[in-house]
Amino acid sequence: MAATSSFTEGTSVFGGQANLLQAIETIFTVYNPDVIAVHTTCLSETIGDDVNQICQKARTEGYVPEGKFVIHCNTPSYVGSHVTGYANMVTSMVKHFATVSTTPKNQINLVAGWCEPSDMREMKRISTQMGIKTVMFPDTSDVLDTPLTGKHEFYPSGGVTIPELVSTGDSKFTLALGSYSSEDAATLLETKCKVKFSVLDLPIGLQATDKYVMALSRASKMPVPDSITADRGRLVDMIADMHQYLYNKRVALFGDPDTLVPLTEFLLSMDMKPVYIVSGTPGKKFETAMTNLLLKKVPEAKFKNGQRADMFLLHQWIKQEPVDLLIGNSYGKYIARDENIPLVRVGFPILDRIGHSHFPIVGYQGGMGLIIKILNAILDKEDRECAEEKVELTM
Amino acid sequence: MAATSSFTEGTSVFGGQANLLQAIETIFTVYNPDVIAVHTTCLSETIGDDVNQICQKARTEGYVPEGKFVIHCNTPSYVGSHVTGYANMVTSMVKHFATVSTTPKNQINLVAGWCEPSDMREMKRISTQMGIKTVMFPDTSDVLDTPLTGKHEFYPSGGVTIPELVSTGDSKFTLALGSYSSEDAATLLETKCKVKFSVLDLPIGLQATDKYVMALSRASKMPVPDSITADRGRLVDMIADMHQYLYNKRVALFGDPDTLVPLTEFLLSMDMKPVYIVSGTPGKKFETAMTNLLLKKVPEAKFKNGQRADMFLLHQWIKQEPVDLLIGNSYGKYIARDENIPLVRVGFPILDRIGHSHFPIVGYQGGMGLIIKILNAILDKEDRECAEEKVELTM
Amino acid sequence: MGKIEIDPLRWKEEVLKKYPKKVAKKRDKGILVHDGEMPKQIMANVRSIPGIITARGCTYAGCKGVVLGPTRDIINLVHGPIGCSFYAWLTRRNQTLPPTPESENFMNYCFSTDMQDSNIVFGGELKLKQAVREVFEIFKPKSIGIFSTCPVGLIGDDVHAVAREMKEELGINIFGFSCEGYKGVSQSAGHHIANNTLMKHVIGRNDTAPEGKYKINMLGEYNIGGDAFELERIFEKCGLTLVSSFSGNSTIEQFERAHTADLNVIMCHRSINYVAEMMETKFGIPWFKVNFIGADASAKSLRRIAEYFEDAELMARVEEVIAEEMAIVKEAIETVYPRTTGKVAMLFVGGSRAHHYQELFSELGMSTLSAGYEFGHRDDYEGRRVIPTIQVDADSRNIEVLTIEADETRYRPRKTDEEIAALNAKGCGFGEYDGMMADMAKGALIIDDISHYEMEKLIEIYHPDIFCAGIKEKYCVQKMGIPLKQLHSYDYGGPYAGFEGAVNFYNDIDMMINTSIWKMIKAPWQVEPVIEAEYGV
Amino acid sequence: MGKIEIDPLRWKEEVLKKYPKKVAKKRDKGILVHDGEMPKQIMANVRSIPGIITARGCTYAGCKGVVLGPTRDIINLVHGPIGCSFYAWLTRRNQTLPPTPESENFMNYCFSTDMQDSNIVFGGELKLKQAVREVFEIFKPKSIGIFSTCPVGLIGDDVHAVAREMKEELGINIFGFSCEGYKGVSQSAGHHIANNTLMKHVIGRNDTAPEGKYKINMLGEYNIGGDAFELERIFEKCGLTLVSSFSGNSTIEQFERAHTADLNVIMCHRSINYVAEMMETKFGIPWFKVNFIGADASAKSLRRIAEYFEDAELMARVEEVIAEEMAIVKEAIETVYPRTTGKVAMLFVGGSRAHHYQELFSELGMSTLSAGYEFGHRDDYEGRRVIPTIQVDADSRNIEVLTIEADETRYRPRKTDEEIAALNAKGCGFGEYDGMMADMAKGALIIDDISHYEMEKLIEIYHPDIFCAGIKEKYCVQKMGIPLKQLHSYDYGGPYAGFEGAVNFYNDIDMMINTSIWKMIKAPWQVEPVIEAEYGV
Repeated sequence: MAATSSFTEGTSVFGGQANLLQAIETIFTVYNPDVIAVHTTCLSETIGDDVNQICQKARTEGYVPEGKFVIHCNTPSYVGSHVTGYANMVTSMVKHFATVSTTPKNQINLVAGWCEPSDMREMKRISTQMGIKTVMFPDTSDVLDTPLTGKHEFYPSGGVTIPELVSTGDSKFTLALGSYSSEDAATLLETKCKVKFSVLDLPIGLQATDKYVMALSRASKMPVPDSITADRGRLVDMIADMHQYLYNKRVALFGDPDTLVPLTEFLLSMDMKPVYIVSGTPGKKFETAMTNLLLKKVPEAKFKNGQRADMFLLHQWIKQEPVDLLIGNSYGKYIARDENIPLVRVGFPILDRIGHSHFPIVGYQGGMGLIIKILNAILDKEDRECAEEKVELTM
Repeated sequence: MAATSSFTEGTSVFGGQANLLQAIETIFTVYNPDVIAVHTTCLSETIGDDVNQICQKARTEGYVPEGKFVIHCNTPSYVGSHVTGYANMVTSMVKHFATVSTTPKNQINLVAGWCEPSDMREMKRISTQMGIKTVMFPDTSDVLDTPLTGKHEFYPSGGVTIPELVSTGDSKFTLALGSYSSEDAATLLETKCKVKFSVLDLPIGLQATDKYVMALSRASKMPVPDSITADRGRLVDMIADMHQYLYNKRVALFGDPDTLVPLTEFLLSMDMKPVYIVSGTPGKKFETAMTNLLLKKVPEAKFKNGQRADMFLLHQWIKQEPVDLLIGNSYGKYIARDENIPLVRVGFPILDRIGHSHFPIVGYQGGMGLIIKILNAILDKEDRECAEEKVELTM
Repeated sequence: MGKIEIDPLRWKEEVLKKYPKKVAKKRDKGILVHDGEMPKQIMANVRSIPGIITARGCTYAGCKGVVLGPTRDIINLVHGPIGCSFYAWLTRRNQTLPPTPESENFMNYCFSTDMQDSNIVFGGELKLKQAVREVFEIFKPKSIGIFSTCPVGLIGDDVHAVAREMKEELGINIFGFSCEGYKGVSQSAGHHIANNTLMKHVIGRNDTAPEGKYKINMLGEYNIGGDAFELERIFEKCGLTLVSSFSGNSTIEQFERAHTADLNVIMCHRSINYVAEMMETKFGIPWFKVNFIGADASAKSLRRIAEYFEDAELMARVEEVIAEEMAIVKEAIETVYPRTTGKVAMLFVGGSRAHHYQELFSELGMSTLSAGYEFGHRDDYEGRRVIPTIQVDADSRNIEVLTIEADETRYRPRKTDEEIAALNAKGCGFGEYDGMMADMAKGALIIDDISHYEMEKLIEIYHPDIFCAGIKEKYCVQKMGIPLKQLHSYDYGGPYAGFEGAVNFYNDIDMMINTSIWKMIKAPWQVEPVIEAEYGV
Repeated sequence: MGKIEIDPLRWKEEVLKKYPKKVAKKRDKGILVHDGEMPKQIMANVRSIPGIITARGCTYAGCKGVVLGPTRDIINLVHGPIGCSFYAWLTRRNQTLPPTPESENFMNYCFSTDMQDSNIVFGGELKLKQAVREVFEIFKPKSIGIFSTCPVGLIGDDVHAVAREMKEELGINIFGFSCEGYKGVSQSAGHHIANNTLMKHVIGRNDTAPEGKYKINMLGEYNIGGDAFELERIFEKCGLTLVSSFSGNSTIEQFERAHTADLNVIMCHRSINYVAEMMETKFGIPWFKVNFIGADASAKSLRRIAEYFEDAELMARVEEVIAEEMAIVKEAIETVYPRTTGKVAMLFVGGSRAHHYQELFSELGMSTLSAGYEFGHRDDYEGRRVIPTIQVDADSRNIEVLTIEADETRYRPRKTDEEIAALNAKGCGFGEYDGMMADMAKGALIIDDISHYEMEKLIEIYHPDIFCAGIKEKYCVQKMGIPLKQLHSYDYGGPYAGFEGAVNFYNDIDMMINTSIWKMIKAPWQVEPVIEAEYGV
């Protein structure tokens, strides 16, 4: 739930302190949360409000009830992208809560990265399957995918708790999933609490999931159970079965770097050709990762991120030489329709289909779900458009 | 794996005993199974081979090694349908193995009904979630959905075992899922071992899954855990979200009765209109079930089963008044293409898409998976074909 | 209103108790129980209380999103960081139908200057100019509108100066909007700013009048779900010529010629009455409020338009059309009515919809137990007669009020004062709007800028059969088992305006209220405690 | 053959040990190690051993599925219980291209008498007649074929009598096939039955010869994956006229006119050589074996056809076509060759494909370590010269052998004996087929009717880079990490015949052999024992 401090023109002249303090008071009184997370806007940032100081003041002046918290971070739209804001608030969770106690905990921190509740649920399922206790943050499972019960739960049962966040400082190790989303938080956790960390890709696809499982195994010293090996083998089996339909298919992708990097790797593992890739999120890491993945396998690939790496550019590239598949968020549907390309919806936001919050794309099972969508998109088009004499019952 | 007794014209004159005995010998020697299941053919049935007697002879003449089994049933193509054959072999499993011992077992028998390995896996997952020990038979999970490992497992790790089959006679209760597939087996088990039973629909959809969960709860005296209630609530939530796109949509269905009955109920619970339904499998139960479901809610619905209730008839009905959606096996693709109707593949056989053996349609989660497919089929068509000014980003 | 068991005054009292004192004092004035007499004074169009959880949008949203957004051939260039552009990209559901596939349509694109940190520090005007040139280079539009987001005003970028300079350089119409998000108290401020700019830079620039005997403009209709298409259909059938629509399915050329119409009819009073007022002063075009939400309301509105033109042929044609359309409407309502009558609705949305849609519910036999606007002013609740008494507070004072005079060459009064008076006597109601409350039943709860907390309490206590609001409320409310009809996006249904729209609405409400799934929310083990009963566990 | 580390003789010895004695004795004769000299005698076309797990199909499958299935305008009505119809419905991948959308095409339908218990008891002839009338009523086909399934012969239904009666009643060509599944030892018997019926009831019924200087029939090409389309393209390009194709992309009219061609060329010797033989006797049309699987083989086959017509223009045109096509083929092979050369294939499929496809592998630089047919006869392995010595056993004896004589009016020898001899001297090879073994390398393992067990052992020991078989073998083999190319369905790729087909095959084999996924079968924790190494757990 999102409240606002309700700035007006006057606030922009006199500063937002009074508004924010009142907002904090109102929220705690009316909605009684454990934590208020303050996100700044272009407005408060441009006028130079010191949110940290205001939050301090809220506490000293008694607006924050005993045992409750106000955390904050800087999220002006003119710095980085939406991913930057995400990473900043995740880092803020570490800053405000992670603490070293005298008792180390036999648990692994999972900094989840920007993904769906279904993905977070699946990453936890895998670690549970390995017998590993984890603390995942943020965790939108059982928060953004709650049942219809006849009651609206303002604070649903899922998500990370404050004691769990505090305990992250005592954990054995941190896995940060997605360098753009999660590396800063993991770095701060090491600086603050000496918890060592690895930065991994989000476990999208065979190889990224392999790395996730291996990292979990290394960090926890727990062996990989046969049930996970079997899940892996099922994904391998499915890729082998689908291979002839996917081989050499040209794919255009757009979205966030932490999704695009493992997704590109996944497509390559199936011998598909990710030929055009754009991300609006700036930063050198994207280019480095893509170069490493593509230079040898798809030397003709074009990729670009940051300012001007937009869907207009992607559309121009596609018009120059078409692709067989488009992967990205709902905005892709306009290009898909114009150019008659099947679209597989992955990323944020998906505004026109249901299911992404319930069925993961991470892990081996999520990988199966994803490539089923990819194959269906390609074969449905084939079934629809092929010449009459080429319609196949069996495929 | 399927072997043959290799009849020729000579055999049809002299009878198949010699061939079957040789086959049994060869199979045990070369492939060393625990059980050989003998299915008859039109040929052996028409010439009147007494398979029971031949199997007895195989044992008495030493072709069946100690601790090994040959079971059999009658499966001529001219009696009933493929479902009849399935039901007969399931019944044969009871006949040959189920035994009452002195120690009753705190377990429930699940006679699985004709469905995918993914469905069987999901039905077991639900019972496990409720803390109930079950014996499921037949059970194709981990048999027909095995991983690619570099080794071909002639006898994969999954499926029901002989001791488990034997123990079904000591179980507390039997749930027979699908009256066509499973009722005979459950009836025999009661006759033979006094295990009481209920016949339920395959748990496809909200209401059928409700009945499955309730029946499990009643039979085991175990309460329904909150995690199942939450899964249910998520399906309810999804149906509520999809409702406006599915409401009043006309659907044509074809397939096996045990699938079609709960599927029709599921569509009705979403306020869709199953208007045409055909099944090649004969039997009054289908008509009774469909009449009960449809008479009030969709009085215009046409349905038919048995001889002449084929896809040609279905196609004629569709040509008379079109539908918005077709649900059935891969053969539906020809009607779908001719009439430009989206096809959702459900049933047997699915020969042109991958995934059905890995992702269930039963249970609450399976229900979500199924209606996502239905919604996507409808919306993908809408996105493709609607007028330019009606293209929607958000849906 | 059979369901009201708890006195609404008691409800209000309980709800206010929850708030901090200062908050309660303010909310007290925004919540009224209608006593069925002359509407009482409500506090509206004031700043939302910090922390309260409001459904409101910002000024930029009202200006760019609502008013200018639906015009297909103006390039709407957002000057600011990317967020404001991205989240407003195609998320308002205006439809548009270019006459040919080759006709200009920029609505699917998202134009932004994508301001960065350095632009905040060193200023963004250069980048803005570069963006204007680039967009011109690629798309060659007739016109470009520049929209200011929060930082623009704060760092002192002068979008108007840039617009002037670029207009000169490129030779097309370019204009800026100072619609920074923090202006005013809600999107309503943005509407006003948009209206002002249209008057200053667009309306009246092209004197070529379209053919037609009965020329009107439709103001405040944004073609959500194709509403404008349905109204265009009806107008054409009646023989009316639509000169310009503000702004559903519109083009800039329509705006430029709007002053050639002979009547302005207003749908959404809140968002566009400024334009009607200013056009009357400047060009002599009278206006009145219409309502095409509801079949009866549509018929009534058509009759008033025909009345205005004082032409027997038109009147006859309108009656024919009404008779034809109402036959279909009647058939539809007869099917649905038995399933909807007696049900209870609540509406919290917009600046006119919460009023208009009560008509449709009333046609369905449904009562409106509670309603309120998101960004309405007092006149939208109490009627325009209170306008002179409305106090403009500090938050709204900064919105420019244009001083308009009669256009030297283009002013032409369409009717004499006597004619106006005569038509008024027949019920044309020039320049009038009685507001929502006049149409509501005694005991109804009127709540301005409802908070999330108040909404939850309304539902908890009164269990309406349907709740109308927007996407922010949708899923909370439905989790409570109450269907929520979005009246911004129509839940991707529609059109709901006019006659066919009414039929669509009847069917959609029937669909929602009688959905099977709402009856299956409880699991069987939650309603029949089978285990305990049967086994005593 | 670098990979052979275990002597194939030793392999055979080990494998046979596993079998019961009688079985081993029989299998011993079906497994040969080729010594590179004159092919040794193999036991083929004998009953599969009960319980062995064979890949073979039944007689009905060979008759209806293989030979008649690809003809689009004959209604193939299966007399029998539904299973035989349903499981054969569209599961063989013949493609067909009617000249216009209105042209008849019944291939997508499934026609069956759907016999029930009562029909088994009381006989099914009445039901069959009813079905014939119904199918005629609805579809008005030119022709109907009636196919017998197992019970038909056993219960004494006379499909031929019914066919005659219905033919008279309906006035169209109707004929029956006694192709009960239990006849013969494999689908091969079905081919023979189909061939006989075509000769008796169809071929020679229409004397209207198509235009064209060089008229040929293509026998034993079933248009899997569009092979026939590619051959039609090549023939047309060369100026050859294809009178009839048996039976890929065919019509009954083509069959009826087949005797107007001047040459029969045979692709699949096993399934159709009977027709060629009989047509030579009856109509005087010579035949020779061709092979269009492989680019070089295709070129060679074309040259032989041109040679046959002894026409310089045709020969020149054929050389032009070959030059043009081979340029493209060469480019393709050059890209792929470095990635495929040295790899090892195994082929167990069909009655000619296991031979023909060795050509294509050889063009890819790949060797065939082991091969065998599913339903071949000794002549398919050892060459036609052994035909006189083949003993017909009890299982095959019941397949009718037609006695054919020269047609009184239609017999017309195309070449004199001298011409034939001269052409033979140039390599035309009339009536010859040397069989698979002649083309295989020393040490190759030849296995007829391979059993599942033998297949697993082959792979375990020799680890081929690719294994070619059918759908029954596909997933077992791939579970072992070895890509399996289906040579019945082409894995839904193709065409593979002719020049473009060769290019497709090169690319597909490259795709399969160099698939990334085969290198990822082992999980990292299975190859690097990380836990132990790093933590000593």
